[in-house]
Amino acid sequence: MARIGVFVCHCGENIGRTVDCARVADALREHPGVAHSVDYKYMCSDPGQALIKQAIAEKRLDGVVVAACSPHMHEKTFRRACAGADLNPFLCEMANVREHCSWIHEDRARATDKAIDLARTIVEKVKHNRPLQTIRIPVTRRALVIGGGIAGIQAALDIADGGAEVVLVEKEPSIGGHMSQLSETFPTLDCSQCILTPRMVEVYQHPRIKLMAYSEVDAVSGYIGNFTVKIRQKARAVDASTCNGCGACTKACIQRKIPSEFDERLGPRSAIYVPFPQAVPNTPVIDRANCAYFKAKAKGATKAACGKCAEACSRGAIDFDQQDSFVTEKVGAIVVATGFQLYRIGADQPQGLTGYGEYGYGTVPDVIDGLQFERLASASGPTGGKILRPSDGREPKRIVFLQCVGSRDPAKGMAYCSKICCMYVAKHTMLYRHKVHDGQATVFYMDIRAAGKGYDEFTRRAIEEDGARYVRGRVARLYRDGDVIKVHGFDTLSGEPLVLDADMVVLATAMRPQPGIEALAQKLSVSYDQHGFINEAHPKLRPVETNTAGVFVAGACQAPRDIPDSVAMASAAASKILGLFSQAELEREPTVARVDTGLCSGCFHCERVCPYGAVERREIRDRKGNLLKVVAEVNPGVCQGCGTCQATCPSKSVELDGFTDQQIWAEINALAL
Amino acid sequence: MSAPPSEAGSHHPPTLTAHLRATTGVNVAACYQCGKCSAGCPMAVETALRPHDVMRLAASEQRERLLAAESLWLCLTCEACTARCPNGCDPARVIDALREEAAHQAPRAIGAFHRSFLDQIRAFGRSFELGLVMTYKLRSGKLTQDVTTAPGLLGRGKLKLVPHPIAGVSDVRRIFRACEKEEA
Amino acid sequence: MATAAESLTAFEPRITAFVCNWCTYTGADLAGTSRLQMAPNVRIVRLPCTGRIDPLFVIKAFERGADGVIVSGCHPADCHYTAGNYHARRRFAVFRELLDFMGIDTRRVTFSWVSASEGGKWRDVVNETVGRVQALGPFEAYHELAGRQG
Amino acid sequence: MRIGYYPGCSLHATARELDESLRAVASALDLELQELDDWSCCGATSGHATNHLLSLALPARNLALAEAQGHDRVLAPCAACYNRLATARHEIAADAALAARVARVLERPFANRVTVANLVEVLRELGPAITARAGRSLAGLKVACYYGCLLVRPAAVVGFDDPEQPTSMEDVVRAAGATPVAWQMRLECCGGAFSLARTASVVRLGRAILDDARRAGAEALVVACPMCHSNLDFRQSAMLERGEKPLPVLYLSELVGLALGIAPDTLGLQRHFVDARPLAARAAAEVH
Ligand SMILES: Cc1cc2nc3c(=O)[nH]c(=O)nc-3n(C[C@H](O)[C@H](O)[C@H](O)COP(=O)(O)OP(=O)(O)OC[C@H]3O[C@@H](n4cnc5c(N)ncnc54)[C@H](O)[C@@H]3O)c2cc1C
Ligand SMILES: Cc1cc2nc3c(=O)[nH]c(=O)nc-3n(C[C@H](O)[C@H](O)[C@H](O)COP(=O)(O)OP(=O)(O)OC[C@H]3O[C@@H](n4cnc5c(N)ncnc54)[C@H](O)[C@@H]3O)c2cc1C
Ligand code: SF4
Ligand code: SF4
Ligand code: SF4
Ligand code: SF4
Ligand code: SF4
Ligand code: SF4
Ligand code: SF4
Ligand code: SF4
Repeated sequence: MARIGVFVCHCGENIGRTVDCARVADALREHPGVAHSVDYKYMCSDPGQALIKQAIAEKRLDGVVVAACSPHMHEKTFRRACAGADLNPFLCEMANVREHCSWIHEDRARATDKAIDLARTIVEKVKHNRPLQTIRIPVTRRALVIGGGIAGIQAALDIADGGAEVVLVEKEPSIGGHMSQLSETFPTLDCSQCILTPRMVEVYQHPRIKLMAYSEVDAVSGYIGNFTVKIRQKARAVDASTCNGCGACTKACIQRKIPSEFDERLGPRSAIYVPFPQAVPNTPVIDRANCAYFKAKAKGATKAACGKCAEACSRGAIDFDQQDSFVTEKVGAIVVATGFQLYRIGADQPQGLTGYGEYGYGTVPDVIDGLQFERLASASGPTGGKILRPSDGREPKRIVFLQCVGSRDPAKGMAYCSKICCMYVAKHTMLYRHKVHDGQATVFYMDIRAAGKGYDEFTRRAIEEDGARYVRGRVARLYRDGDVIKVHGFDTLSGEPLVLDADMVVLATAMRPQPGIEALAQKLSVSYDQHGFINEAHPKLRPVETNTAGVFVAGACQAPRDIPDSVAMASAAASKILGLFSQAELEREPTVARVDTGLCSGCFHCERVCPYGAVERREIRDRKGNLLKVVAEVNPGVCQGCGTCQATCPSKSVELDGFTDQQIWAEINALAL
Repeated sequence: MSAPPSEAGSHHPPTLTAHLRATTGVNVAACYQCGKCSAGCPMAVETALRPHDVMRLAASEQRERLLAAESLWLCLTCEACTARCPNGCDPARVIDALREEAAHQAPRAIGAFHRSFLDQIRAFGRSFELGLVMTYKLRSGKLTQDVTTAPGLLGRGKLKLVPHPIAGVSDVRRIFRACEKEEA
Repeated sequence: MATAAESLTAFEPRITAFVCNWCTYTGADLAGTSRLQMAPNVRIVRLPCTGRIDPLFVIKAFERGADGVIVSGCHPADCHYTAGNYHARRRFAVFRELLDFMGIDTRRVTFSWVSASEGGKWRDVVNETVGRVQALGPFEAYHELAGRQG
Repeated sequence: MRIGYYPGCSLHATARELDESLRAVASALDLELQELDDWSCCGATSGHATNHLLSLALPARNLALAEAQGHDRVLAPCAACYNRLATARHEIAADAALAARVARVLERPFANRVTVANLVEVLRELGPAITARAGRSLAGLKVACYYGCLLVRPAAVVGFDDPEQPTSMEDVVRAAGATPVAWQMRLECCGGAFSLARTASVVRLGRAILDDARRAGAEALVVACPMCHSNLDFRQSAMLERGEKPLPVLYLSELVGLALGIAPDTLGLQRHFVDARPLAARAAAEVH
């Protein structure tokens, strides 16, 4: 027979006014299995808690029910009190007779009846409670940062400066991300490279950061505090440890006209290249698709072709036979900072979209996108910072900017606002005016979204001081007409159709997540929205956490973001991680699922429904090593205790501690007493 | 206690917005007045109300003003507007629907043309161009213009002088009556 | 046995509510903190998530004499466990048909989404359910249900 | 290959040469055109502009006839008819309630099974056959392909080519051995619907089209729509107020016919207002 103690609280007048607490205590005293039942004015007060501890000791209680306020209020308090009296805290539960009873009813008799029902129900539940142990998980005090844009760089530096080790994985040959391509940055117009390069070098030199450029995450397993990550280091065909970055190879390369990705295809690079002069690491990489040696080899040539770079290298660093290699790292936390890509019309349109033939991108050479404009305006760009049109190298005197191309366009593009383009278009008009004094910038816009400190002032400056002409309306189509581009727009404020002649057109195309982000998100079991942006755990209160404990998100891979936002997120993620690392072990509620491997039939319905990927597969073998069956196993480090597996399991082989079937049946049965 | 708005609303005739949504599937409230439709409309230089104006007035329930507008009848149904609307708004379809509404109160040249044309089909099952030119001229009152070109057409074997009703003309007439009854 | 007329006037239905810990339970707490008065007929069974709710719980509640059942959790996009209530929704879509098949009037079961901030909505769900089940009268068929269950 | 043939009213009158040239080309390329028995007018823009149900029921009557006469595909060479038939097919397929209303007024069995093809689509499919049989007679002939609006819009209904940067007519022109020019007014409406009602608008729109084609170096305009043709050919004299050289306007089928060596009179070239015969003569001269 159980020996349960029931403690009915008056909460001063809060409960006592409507519920006859003495009658509740009396009724419960008669209930089978109840060894002790009392009422008291303030159960959570020190004397109240002492009453419970004393009763546990004196009456040898094996379960405690406190009929008082909501468990959200004081469950921790009373469980601690029980632990203080050497009763396993998970044998203590609360019946909510305040929020769910005394405060919402006036009829004293009926409220008292209900309070008795509620207390009995919980008594029945507690009869089936088992002692549970708080789960402790050791923490590996190392972090993995995926993506070396400004967000990844900031997160890596903050974590490393906080004393923990960091592995930074970047898929391109250099870190820096999009910020390294920008000319000057809003809202202050400071030079992007000038503020970014020192941070990149800091990453490179930091004793606690292991930089793995030209690498990708191959597989992830484990859980918060204990992830194991397999990283693929792609073969550069250059041995990074011998190369000293002299650049002789790139000068010697015979393939010199490959469109440079860094310069957004506006300038050339060689087949062996560093993306840009300030690249970190400054080790070249051979682009195999365009290298004469590798092309000949792929065609099956027996004699080695070219090899000019290897001849030029005095250190013998070129290694044509280098293969991809794999590294395994153990980390306790992960930051996803994979950033964005620009929506390239025609090139990577999402399925089923018919695109923007009307804007001539890809067919009219002087129609470019925002990043291409950045390269033109950048002092390190293909034109040395002169704004020149790609078609004939002439200085454009009239530039038309189109905002919201592919954004805010549910019919053909993305429904969302890309958030940064209003600002960078204003920036572009200013840079243009500063470089081409007699040039006229015209902007077609629908709304100017410049919410940020100094942001609206910035766009106003473009209009008021730098002469940008803002036309409210969208453009229907544009086309090349001899030397000029005809832009057919509409000024909705004056109500007139407008046909402008432009020398160049810049499209502010939508910001989209990186390609392949879905595959990475699946490896990490974090969720993403229909566009591929990583979902935060809560849009307001947990903006840098994901739904998977220990995985964080920063920068433009979560939503369109500018640099200040990306950096703020990165620092927030870093401080969350440092907080996590400040504990030697993580404590977790033991409300986790357990599989009875004897019963489990291996159908894996549970695996399918688990939102956290906590269900793993385990092989059961006989002593000879023959496979008997494969069963489910719940990883307690990952399980968050939702119980979906249990409700789904056809053979009732998985149980959620704290909410077992037995416990809940007992509650339901008690309601009918 | 006041009644919920949906109940109060149901006693009034449907709004123009609701009517358009029901008949065309277009939610005029989705139009954010970007003007992309009007920017590409070939008639925008001639019309007082451009497609985005039509959407705006519809969204603000200006039924009378819209139905009286000559601009409705100047739309070529070229669908350039619809093809490019970022919100899938289909102004061409909305204009069509408004024309249908306004049809009975539109004794204008273009309304006259459409009616002449349909009269031909009703009579013969197919259109018959000389008859079309004649009835249209009579209706619109423009008698001189174009009649001179008829000999040119005739000379090239392009105008038929005698109409030939198709065998199934009574079937076609029945369809006309049925549609008029259904839409009334 | 009470006559039908008597039981209609005196009838106080017994309602069992299965609610998730994070949204509806907390919403019901808020109703309490806001002192929103409501019918005293509902007894809450707290679960971590609607994903934990086995349809058999509902059958069991009826078998044990409940006249009505409420199932309530987080709004579809707000699940504390990100997807648990998505599974609950799918499960309960099938479950409705099962109830029909078993001869349980589906009007006796309320499915709703009540978030932690919707104290008022919780009161409405409670009052509406109690009113509806009151009108339906006591759930006599449960004896049969209990019999069938053995 | 066999296909149902819906000529539409214009092909029996103002667009006789489209009918004539298409029949000639079809027989040269072994395409059997089976004219629908008892077809009626599709209602054109007028049905569309005034009674929505009628604008679907009139085309649906013809689709139902095609079904009854055992076709699974119907060629509507007139772009306007094509657009009406394709739209009706699309709308009825998408909306069961509408389908029921249409069935009610039709009073005949109708399963909406027949697909609708246009002139360009069918000629593009025949492209390899055209190239195989075409001589070099059109080599060097520069033409501007004019799509107008009905062939490409609405994209969801017609959808056989890109709605903003189509290429199908150019493909046919190349298959026939002529050279398409790059120009900008390919998709601008010519105002066909107002040919009688609002001549001034038509002249304004047509002039812009002709000017652009001429600037791009075109010697002729190629069209696939009787309305475009009658507008740009019949009304062209009014569009040439500044003494520009007139531009012949050829149906795509006429151009293909010339490439296949079919006699100009068989193709109906004598019916044009802007004389196209000198072009034909040039082509003939090239052959010899
Ligand atoms: C035209 C233009 C102008 C702009 N101007 C300004 C401005 O003036 N001021 C301003 O504040 N903001 C500006 N921005 C916005 C700014 O570029 C972004 O806010 C910033 O780059 C976001 O940084 P990030 O690190 O999140 O992403 P990114 O810069 O995109 O960096 C992501 C990095 O992750 C890497 N990566 C991606 N996937 C993987 C993977 N699977 N594994 C490993 N690595 C991966 C990428 O290679 C990249 O290096 C502009 C943007 C554009 C398009
Ligand atoms: C009408 C309105 C509606 C809004 N709706 C939304 C919404 O729907 N969603 C949303 O995300 N945001 C919304 N917001 C914005 C939201 O309120 C703010 O973002 C948020 O409150 C900012 O939090 P805070 O802690 O920075 O500042 P506050 O909420 O202002 O808190 C600052 C605290 O500091 C205290 N304090 C001030 N000075 C001192 C001092 N010298 N010493 C000690 N204490 C001090 C104040 O008393 C106060 O308690 C809304 C704002 C408004 C005005
Ligand atoms: S335990 Fe809860 S109900 Fe009791 S006095 Fe404390 S707050 Fe009030
Ligand atoms: S030449 Fe050799 S050392 Fe110099 S950058 Fe190239 S690989 Fe490195
Ligand atoms: S092998 Fe030749 S082509 Fe290839 S990277 Fe070296 S120099 Fe360039
Ligand atoms: S930020 Fe401005 S330009 Fe960019 S999508 Fe939003 S409103 Fe359009
Ligand atoms: S659902 Fe149940 S039986 Fe199936 S694998 Fe999971 S625990 Fe085993
Ligand atoms: S309780 Fe929830 S989180 Fe834990 S294993 Fe089951 S389904 Fe996964
Ligand atoms: S294009 Fe569409 S959204 Fe823009 S004004 Fe026209 S109808 Fe409205
Ligand atoms: S359909 Fe009418 S409103 Fe739309 S673009 Fe054409 S003429 Fe203008």
